[in-house]
Amino acid sequence: MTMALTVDNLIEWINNFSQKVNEHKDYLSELDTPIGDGDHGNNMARGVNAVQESLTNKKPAELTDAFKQVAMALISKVGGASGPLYGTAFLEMAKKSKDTTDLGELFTAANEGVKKRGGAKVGDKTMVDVFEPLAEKLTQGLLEQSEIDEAVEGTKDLVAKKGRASYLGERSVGHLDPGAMSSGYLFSALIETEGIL
Amino acid sequence: MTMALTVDNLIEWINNFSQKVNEHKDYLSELDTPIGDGDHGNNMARGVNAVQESLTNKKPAELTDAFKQVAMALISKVGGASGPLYGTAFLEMAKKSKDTTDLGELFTAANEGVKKRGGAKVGDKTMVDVFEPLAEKLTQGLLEQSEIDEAVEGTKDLVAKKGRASYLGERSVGHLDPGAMSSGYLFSALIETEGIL
Amino acid sequence: MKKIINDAGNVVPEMVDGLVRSYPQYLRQIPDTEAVMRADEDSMAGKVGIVSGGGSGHEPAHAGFVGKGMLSGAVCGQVFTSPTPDQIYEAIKQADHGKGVFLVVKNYSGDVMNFDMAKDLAEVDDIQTKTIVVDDDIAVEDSLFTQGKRGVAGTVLMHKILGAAADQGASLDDLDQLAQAVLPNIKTIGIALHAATVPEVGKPGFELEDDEIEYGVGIHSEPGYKREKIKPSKEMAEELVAQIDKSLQLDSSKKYAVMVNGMGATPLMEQYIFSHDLLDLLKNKGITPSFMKVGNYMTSLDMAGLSLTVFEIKEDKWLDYLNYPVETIGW
Amino acid sequence: MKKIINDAGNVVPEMVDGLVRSYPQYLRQIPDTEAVMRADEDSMAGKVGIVSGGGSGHEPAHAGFVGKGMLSGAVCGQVFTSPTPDQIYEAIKQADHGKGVFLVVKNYSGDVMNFDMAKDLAEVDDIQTKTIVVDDDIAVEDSLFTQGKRGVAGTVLMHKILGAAADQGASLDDLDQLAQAVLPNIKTIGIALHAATVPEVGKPGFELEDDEIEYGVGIHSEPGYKREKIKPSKEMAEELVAQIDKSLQLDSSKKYAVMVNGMGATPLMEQYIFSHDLLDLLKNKGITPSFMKVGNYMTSLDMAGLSLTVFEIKEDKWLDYLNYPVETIGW
Ligand SMILES: Nc1ncnc2c1ncn2[C@@H]1O[C@H](COP(=O)(O)OP(=O)(O)O)[C@@H](O)[C@H]1O
Ligand SMILES: Nc1ncnc2c1ncn2[C@@H]1O[C@H](COP(=O)(O)OP(=O)(O)O)[C@@H](O)[C@H]1O
Ligand SMILES: [Mg+2]
Ligand SMILES: [Mg+2]
Ligand SMILES: [Mg+2]
Ligand SMILES: [Mg+2]
Repeated sequence: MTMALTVDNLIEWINNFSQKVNEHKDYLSELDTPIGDGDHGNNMARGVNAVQESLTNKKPAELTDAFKQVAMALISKVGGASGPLYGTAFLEMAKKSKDTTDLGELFTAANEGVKKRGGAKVGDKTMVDVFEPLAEKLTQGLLEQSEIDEAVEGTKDLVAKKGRASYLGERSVGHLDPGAMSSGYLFSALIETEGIL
Repeated sequence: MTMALTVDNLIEWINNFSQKVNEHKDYLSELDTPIGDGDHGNNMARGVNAVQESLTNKKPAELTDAFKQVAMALISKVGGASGPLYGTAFLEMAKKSKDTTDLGELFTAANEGVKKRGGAKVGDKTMVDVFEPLAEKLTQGLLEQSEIDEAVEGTKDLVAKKGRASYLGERSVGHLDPGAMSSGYLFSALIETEGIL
Repeated sequence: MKKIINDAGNVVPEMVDGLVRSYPQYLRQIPDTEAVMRADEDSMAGKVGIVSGGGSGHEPAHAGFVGKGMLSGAVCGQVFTSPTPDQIYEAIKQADHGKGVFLVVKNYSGDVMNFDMAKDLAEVDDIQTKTIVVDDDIAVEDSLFTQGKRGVAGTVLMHKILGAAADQGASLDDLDQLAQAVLPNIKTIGIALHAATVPEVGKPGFELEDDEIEYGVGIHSEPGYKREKIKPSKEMAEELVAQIDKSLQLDSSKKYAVMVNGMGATPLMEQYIFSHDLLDLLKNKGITPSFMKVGNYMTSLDMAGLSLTVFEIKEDKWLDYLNYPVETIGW
Repeated sequence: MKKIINDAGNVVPEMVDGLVRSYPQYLRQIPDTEAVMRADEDSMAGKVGIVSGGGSGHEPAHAGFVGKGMLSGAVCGQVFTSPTPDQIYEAIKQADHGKGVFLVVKNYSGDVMNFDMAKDLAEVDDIQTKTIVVDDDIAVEDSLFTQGKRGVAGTVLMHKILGAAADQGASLDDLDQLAQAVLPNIKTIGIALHAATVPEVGKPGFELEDDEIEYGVGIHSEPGYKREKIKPSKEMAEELVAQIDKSLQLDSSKKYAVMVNGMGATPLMEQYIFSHDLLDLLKNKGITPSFMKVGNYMTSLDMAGLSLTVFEIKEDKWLDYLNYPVETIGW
C-alpha cells in the first residue's frame, strides 16, 4: 500500500472527520457559547452530513472532483463564518490537486485561502491557528496528535481578533476557539486514515 | 352620644375600611389570583386611597354629599368589576340618605343597586353573598363579626356564576371570593366605628 | 419579576404618554385621562365614532388600532382592569360628531358595567350610543346563567370591520346590524406556555412546569380547560383547529379569515411555524384562508403563547372591510 | 426550552413556509431556498433591486421588510447563522432587472464572507452589485485589527432609506453614495433582561440572575459591556442615551430619528414606558425626534430587552425616505 492521497482514502478521511464532528457536535456548540453564538457544532454537523450525502450520491472519479464536491456541500450548507472558510479551504485544495497530491502543499494552499477569505492571521484565535502550523508540520511529515492538541490548546490564551469572539476583546481569553477545535478534528481524522500520510 | 350615622362617623368608618383594604391589599389580590386576575387588592387600594384624598380635600357637609363623594372616587379610580359595583352601592346609599340614616335601609338599597348593576344574586359567589345577608342583619340590629366571617367563608364552597371566576365553572369551588372578602372588610369597619351602629 | 418599568403602580400613565408622544401623527391623549384619540379625529366629521378600550397589558390593543379606518378612540384602563366610566365618557364625547358613537366592549363584568355607566352619562348629553359586546373565546362554556364567553383577540377583527364601515359612512344602526351579524362568526382559542406577570402583583398568574402548556387560557392569565406536556407545534395546531371546528364547522365551501396572535413574549418565528402547521391542517380540509394576519395584536403582558382566531366571512363586503386601508400603529 | 416548534433542526424552512403562505400578497419563496422575494418584484422593472438577509431569529427582519418601497428580497439563514452564497446568489439573480443589485449586509464575519462569495458568483453573470456593511452597534469598540462593530437594529433604517430611494429610481451608484453617507449617522445600543435560546442549543446563550441586566448585548446573545442589578426604566434610558451621546454628540440644533426595538420577548408596554423616559431625557437636551418607531423590528428570538437606535438626519431627503410609504409586513 503506497502512502498517497487517493479518492478512496480521501473519502475515508472525510468520513472520519464527519464522525468526529457529529460525535462532538454539542461540545463544539458549547465552545461557541461563551465566545460566540452557540451554533458551531450544528453548523459543522449540517455541513459534514451534506458532504457525506453528496459523496454517497455521486462518488467522485477524480481527486479534484472529490475536493470540489466537499467544498460545494460545505459552502451551500454550513453558512455562518465557518461555511465560507471551510468551503474556501477545500476549494483551494481542489485547485491545487490538479498539480499535486502532497497534503503539505494542499493544506498550505488551503491555509492561504482561509487567510485571504477571512483576513485572519496566526494569533487571531481562529482556525488559522490550527491550519497554519499543522500545514507546516504536514509539509515536514511531522503531523502528530500531540501537535494538533497543542495548536488547538494554544488558542485558549489568545485574545480574539476576528470572528464573533473578537466582540469580547480581552474577555475571549481562557476559552478554546471552536473553529480551531473543529479544524483539529480535520487533522486528527487525517492521522486516523490509514495509508493517507 | 347618640347611636346614629353622621358625617364624622361615616368618615371614620370609611377610614377604617381604607386601612383594612391597604393592610390586606396583597391578600385580596392573592384571593383574586386562582379565580380571577390578581388585581382586586390593587383596585380597591387605588379606590379607597382616592376616597380618602377626596374626603380630606373637601370635607362633605351633608351625609348625602359624603356618600356621593365616596361613590364618585370609587367609580373614577377602581375600574374593573368592583369599581362600578362599589360605586353603585355608595351612589344608592347617597340617594337613600336623603330619606333615612338607618344603615339597614341604606345597605338594602346598596344591595339592590349592586344586584341590578351586575345581575348577580345570592349564591353566585360574589359580593352579593355578603351584602344581602348582612344588610338583613343590619336591619335586624344583629350585625356581628361572626356573621361577617360566616358570609365571607360561605362563598368558598360556591360555584361562581358571575364575574371572572365564572369562567372556571366548577373549578372555582374551594376559593373565597375576593369581592366578598373586601365587602366583609366594609362591614367589619362598620362594627369597629364607635357610635355608628 | 424583571421588567422595564419604573413604578409598578404607574405603568399605565407612563405607557400612554410614551405611546402618544412616539406617534403624534396618529394619536393624541385626552388631558387628565388615559384615553387616546385619533390625531385627525376632525376628519371624522359627519361619521360615527368608534370607541373601544379595556384593561391595559394587551398592547398594541387597543390604542394601537386608533387611526384612520379603524378606531376613533381607545380608553386604557389599569393593567387587566376595565377603564372607568368617567374616562370612557370623555372619549365618547370627543368621538361624537353628531352621528353617535359605537362602543366595542369585551365581555367581562367590569368592562360591561363601566361602559354601561359611561353610556348612561352620554345619554344625559343626548349622545347616541350602541354597543357590541364581543365574546369570541370558545374556551369557556357559554351559559345564560353566567357571564358567558370572554372577549379576546377576535375583538381586533371587529374593530377592523366596524372601522372600515364607519369610515365609509355607515350609520350607527348600520354598524349595529353589521356588528351583530359578524359577531357569531368570530371564534378564538388560546394556548399558553408561560403566564403573564402583572407588574403590581410581581409573579405569574399561574405556574406551569418547564414542560407544560395550558389550552384555553384567556388574556388575563385566566386558566384554561386543560394542561398537558408540551407537544410539537403541529399537535398544538391540531388541538386548536379541532376546537374551532367544533364551534364553526369548518367547510371548504366557505370563506375564512384567520388571525394568529402572539401573546407578548412569543417571537414571530414561533408564530410563523405554527402558521405553517395551521395552513397545512386547513389545506387538508380544502381551506385556504381568504385573509390572514400573524403577529402580536391582543397580547397579555409577557405571556408566552398564542391564540388562533377564525372568522367565517359570510359576505364579500366583510372581506373588503378587512382589506380596507388603515393608518394605525398596530394593524 | 419551551417553544412552539416541531423539529429544532427544521425551524427555518417551516418558518419561511408559514410566513410566505400567510402573506402571499407580499411575498413569494424562491423554490428550494429560504430566500424570500417581493410578490410584485416585476413592478421593480428598471429599478435597482435591494437584497438583504442574515441569520434567522430576528423576525420580522429581514423578510418582513420585503415589499414595495423597501427590500426586493431577503435570504434567511439558519438561526443566528449567515445564509449561504448559493441562496444569496439566487436572490441577487431574481432582484436584478438590469440595473444591478444593492446588498445590505450586517458586519459579521460570516455574513460578510457569504455575501462576498455570492457577489463573486453574480459577477460571473455580469450582474452588478454594490454592498453596504452595516455596523451600527456602539457597544463594541471599533478597531482596524478586528471585525469591528456589529450590525444590529439600525440596519432596518438602512433598508427603509435605500428602499425608498430605489423605488424612486436611484441608480446603483446613487444608492452606494446614499448608504455610505447615511451609515456613520446610525448608532444603536442594546440591553438584555434575559438571553435568547437557540432551538438547537436548548438553553439561553448566557445566564442572568433574576435581578440582573446586561448592557451592550448583541442580537445573538453576544454578551455586552457590563452587567448590573436591574434598575428603573428611566435609569436604563439614561445609560443608553449617554452611550449614544458619546458617539453622536446629541445636539438640539440637529434632527434625529429614533427607533426603540424590542428583542422578542419584551412586550410593547415596556417599550412604551422606556420611550416615555427616553423622550423626557431627549427633551431635557432640547430634542424632539423628527421620526420615531417603537416595536419589534430586529429581534433576537425570545430574548427579553430592547435596543435604542438614534439616527442623525443630516439631509431632509433622508426624513422623506423614512416617511415614504411601504407595503411590508414588518415596518
Ligand atoms: N475571519 C475569520 N478568519 C478565520 N476564521 C474565522 C473568522 N471568523 C470566524 N472564524 C472561525 O469560525 C468559527 C466560528 O464558526 P461558526 O460558529 O460556525 O460561525 P459564526 O461565527 O458565524 O456563528 C470561529 O471559532 C473561528 O475559528
Ligand atoms: N356581576 C357581578 N355582580 C356582583 N359582583 C361581581 C360581579 N362581577 C364581579 N363581582 C365581584 O367583583 C370581584 C372582582 O373584582 P375585581 O378583581 O376588582 O375586578 P375584575 O374582576 O374586573 O378584575 C369579584 O370577586 C366579585 O365579588
Ligand atoms: Mg457560531
Ligand atoms: Mg380582578
Ligand atoms: Mg381586573
Ligand atoms: Mg452563527
